[in-house]
Amino acid sequence: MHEYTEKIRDAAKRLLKEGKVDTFIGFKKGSVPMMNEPALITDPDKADLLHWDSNCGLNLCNYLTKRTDRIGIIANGCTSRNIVTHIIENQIKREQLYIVGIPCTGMIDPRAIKRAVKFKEILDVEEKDGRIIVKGNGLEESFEKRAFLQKNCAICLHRNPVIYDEMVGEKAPEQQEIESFKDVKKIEVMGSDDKWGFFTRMISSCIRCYACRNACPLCYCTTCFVDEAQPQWVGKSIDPTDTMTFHILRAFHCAGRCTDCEACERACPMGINVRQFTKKLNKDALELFSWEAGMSEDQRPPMDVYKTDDYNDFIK
Amino acid sequence: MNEWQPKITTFLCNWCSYGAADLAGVSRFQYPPYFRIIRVPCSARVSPKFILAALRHGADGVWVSGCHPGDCHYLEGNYYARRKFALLKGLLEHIGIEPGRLNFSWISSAEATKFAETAKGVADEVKALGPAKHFIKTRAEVA
Amino acid sequence: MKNPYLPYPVRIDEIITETEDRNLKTFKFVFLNPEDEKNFSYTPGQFAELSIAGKGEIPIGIASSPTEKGFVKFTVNKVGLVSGHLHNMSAGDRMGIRGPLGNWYPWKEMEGKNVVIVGGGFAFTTLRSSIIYMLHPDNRPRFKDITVVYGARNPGMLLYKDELSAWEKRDDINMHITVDGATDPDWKYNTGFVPAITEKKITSADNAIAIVCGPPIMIKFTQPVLQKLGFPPERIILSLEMRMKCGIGICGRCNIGDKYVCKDGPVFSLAQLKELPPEY
Amino acid sequence: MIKKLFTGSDWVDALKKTGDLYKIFVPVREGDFHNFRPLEQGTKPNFDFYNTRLSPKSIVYPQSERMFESLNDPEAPDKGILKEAAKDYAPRAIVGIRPCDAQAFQIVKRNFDNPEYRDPWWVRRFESTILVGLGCNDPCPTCFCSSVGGGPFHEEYLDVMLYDLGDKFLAKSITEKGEEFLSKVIGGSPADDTALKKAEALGPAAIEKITSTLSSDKLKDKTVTGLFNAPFWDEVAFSCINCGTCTFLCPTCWCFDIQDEVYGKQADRIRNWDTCMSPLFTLEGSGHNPRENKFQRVRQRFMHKLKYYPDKYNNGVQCSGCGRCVRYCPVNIDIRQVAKLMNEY
Repeated sequence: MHEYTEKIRDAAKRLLKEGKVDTFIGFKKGSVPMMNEPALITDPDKADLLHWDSNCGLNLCNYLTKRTDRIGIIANGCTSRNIVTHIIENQIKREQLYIVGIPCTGMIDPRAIKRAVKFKEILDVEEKDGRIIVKGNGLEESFEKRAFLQKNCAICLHRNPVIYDEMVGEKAPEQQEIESFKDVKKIEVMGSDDKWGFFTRMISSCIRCYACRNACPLCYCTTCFVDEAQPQWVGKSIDPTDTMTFHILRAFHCAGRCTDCEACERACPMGINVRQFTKKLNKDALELFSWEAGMSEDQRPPMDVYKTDDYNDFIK
Repeated sequence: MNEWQPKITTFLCNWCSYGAADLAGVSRFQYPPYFRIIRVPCSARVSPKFILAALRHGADGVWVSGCHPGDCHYLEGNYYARRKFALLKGLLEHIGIEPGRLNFSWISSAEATKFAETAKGVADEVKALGPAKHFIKTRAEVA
Repeated sequence: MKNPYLPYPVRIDEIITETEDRNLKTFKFVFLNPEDEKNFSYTPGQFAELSIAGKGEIPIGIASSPTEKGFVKFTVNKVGLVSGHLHNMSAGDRMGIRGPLGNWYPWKEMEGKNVVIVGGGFAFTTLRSSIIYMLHPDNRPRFKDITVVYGARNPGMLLYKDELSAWEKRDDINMHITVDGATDPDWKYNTGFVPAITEKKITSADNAIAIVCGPPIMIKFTQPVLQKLGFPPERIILSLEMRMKCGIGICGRCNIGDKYVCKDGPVFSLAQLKELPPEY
Repeated sequence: MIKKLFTGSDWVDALKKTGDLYKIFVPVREGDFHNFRPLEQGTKPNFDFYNTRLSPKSIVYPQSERMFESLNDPEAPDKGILKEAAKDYAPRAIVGIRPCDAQAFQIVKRNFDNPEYRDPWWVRRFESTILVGLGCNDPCPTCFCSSVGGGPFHEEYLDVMLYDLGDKFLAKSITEKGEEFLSKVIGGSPADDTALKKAEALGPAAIEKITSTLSSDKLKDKTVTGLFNAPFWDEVAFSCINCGTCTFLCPTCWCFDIQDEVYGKQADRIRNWDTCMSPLFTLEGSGHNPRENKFQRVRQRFMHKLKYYPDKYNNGVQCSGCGRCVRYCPVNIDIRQVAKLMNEY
């Protein structure tokens, strides 16, 4: 069992017993390998269901939106940054939250592991001393976790929560010499037709299930633009132009807000790299407005403020 | 007369750029006839949805024009618009909409000359790119 | 194979604005192909999908009665995309109708019984169909007393005003028209909410069956009144509304329990509804 | 009954040669997963898979399809009148379909082809489709076909069964339709006894490997309203993010939406798969939504599959045990666990 699991359980028990929180949000162990289920605990006796390992890829901030109770929640770097975003967008109040901070060394990319075992059926995955041990029928292999991180974790610059009330362990050392936007730069140098080809191919398998949208803690609008009927901005079939419209607008709604938590990509049943849209926006927000989302409760998001001397070169 | 003529969806803010277009007309300044002008209260009113809708319906170019920074009728609308369009232009060009199809400008209601000149510039750029190829919906591609 | 999704082509013959807010209009349609009218053989209580190519379809109760020949009538509230577009169409325009769909009021069981009709607002459409149907000389002897309680917010919001006053004058139907409030000093009918008027005017549930159609709030408060009067749940008949698409029990949208409102309904008795999840 | 043996490459070549008679769909590897694609020049079929990511339901029931079309031209004499869109109903075969996905077609057939109404598109496509099943030598740990009326080598819903014998495929016809198909797949050799014995042994061995179950035996006796009001729905639904992955990947989910579109002078009526997970599914024009809250929508999905459907058709649950929803739910909501809760309630 991961060393944090016990500490998370203890924290949840204590907070619920002391009445500091009404509910505690964490993960419980999933029913399939490399998949944990978000869980809401209200009974301290059930706190032992809580679980932590490197398969907690869904962003728990999703479950905070507009809650009115007092909530204990576990948060690593990206979840905490989304909590900050939620706070500054008035989706939750800081006073309602008791944040149990988790120093994070990254989530495992289940797809990479499946590729590494050549898609043989995996029955169990264990973590030990920075290694991942994968077991199946006639299968036992071990991999170095560092080499199998989720793509965003591999380039993560904020592994520790930016806000927390207590930590379950020593802060994790932040990664150095990370090149955050290598993939974006690779596309940026392409010609327009190649870019278009790249993105249309990328989304060609999209089934419009909206898992990317719904897995994203930023997507909390009561009525999403895809559901608007008068006017209807985007058709509902799997027509390629409609699908592209959805992806562009979904990404743009996250402009200046995305923390690159990869919940979207992880949720996609078709394995589409939807972060290629949001990462470009993140890169531009950083370069043009020196902005990284969710780093401070005192700063308004970039689309909510301006400077008189903002970037103006593109305007005639 | 069989020469291809681009369609350029143009969003002009009510207080400045629309006035400029008006003045350009009254002053009999010549500029190309490719612009389908939509008057909006402020450049900040132009949602990315509008721009995408124009492209989806086959516009070869989009041009959004508002008041000069600092002159916005609503004091700061165009400042917000500028940030929004900076990111939107970046994203759309990143996925393969050619630079030159999306145009933004600040033109005050007195700048009829600038309006006509910018219009010419936008028209030339879009013309050089040719008809839009990507991101047009003519009929749903379904079974 | 007959395509159950293909609408019959129709022409709008006449459009009548029913209410003072102009949000309710009655559309009279004539089938372009006469044989379609024969195929569109319906019973009061059923509905149809009104189809506008390029806009969509809306499920609307049939307001005309099968005893009225040569046309079908629908009264449509302006709400969304399709109804909004429909309200802007003119006589002579062509569109489509698909149906008849759903089940109908239990006419067999109602035979030889007193019929109590309680309606509110613009849900009076299939009730109009039913009244016209019952008052037809061929049918009238099949039913005993017919009592109607019909209410709207104010006199200007009542549907089918000419017909209402004609029915008022007849002696083979008891009309109790009511409005929530009237500023008109000449208002000669009742004032008060439908449940209250029902309580006052309906005196007995003996050998009677009640059909209730109206906004959810009216239904909610009318039910206990009828039950207090002695109507058992089997003899309280309701017509449900639900978002629908196919209208033929295939697309799955209007599913409640093991029923589809579009095909197994929209007419249910209160007794049936009690067995189903209250998800409507 | 035809029984023929093919080597892997002979099998594909023989399939390709039927090209004029049948449109053949085969599993093709696309990145990390397989999907059914038409067998065309350059297609590389790959039968080494557990199951395709998307179920083959789209071959009979495309995710988006044009139902009707109309000219939206004021000049057109038949403006506003919808006409059926042209369709291709040429014979086709899904080669390599798993028995669970074949069973799924029978489950949804009760909906699309019922005594009162027949969905013309679904019925015609299904009738022109031959299901050439591939028995599952290696069921996944998330497979539970054997507890919902199927099995890894269940023949009932197939026209032809393929046995993967390692070095060869044994193709065995099951129905007349399948026999006709196999008679047109030229080549192969008659199946010898060794091969037949080997094939026979695969089924029992595969059943042994199925470890998971879906319990539904006691659901029939429970009342709809009782299950509906059960206290566990909130907890079941907590983690749901209301995406449509489970329903879109499910071979037995059939709900659809009908949408009209106008582009230029062309008006189209299109139907698209829809999902009961979306609040829009039941949102009415008035703004009223009978299933406004997430837990109601989650409850609807499970109740429909495990209670409403069985009650309506008296023919088992609306699930063929493929396990896709279990494997690909982004938040790990597991139908096996929910069924257990319902069954034991």
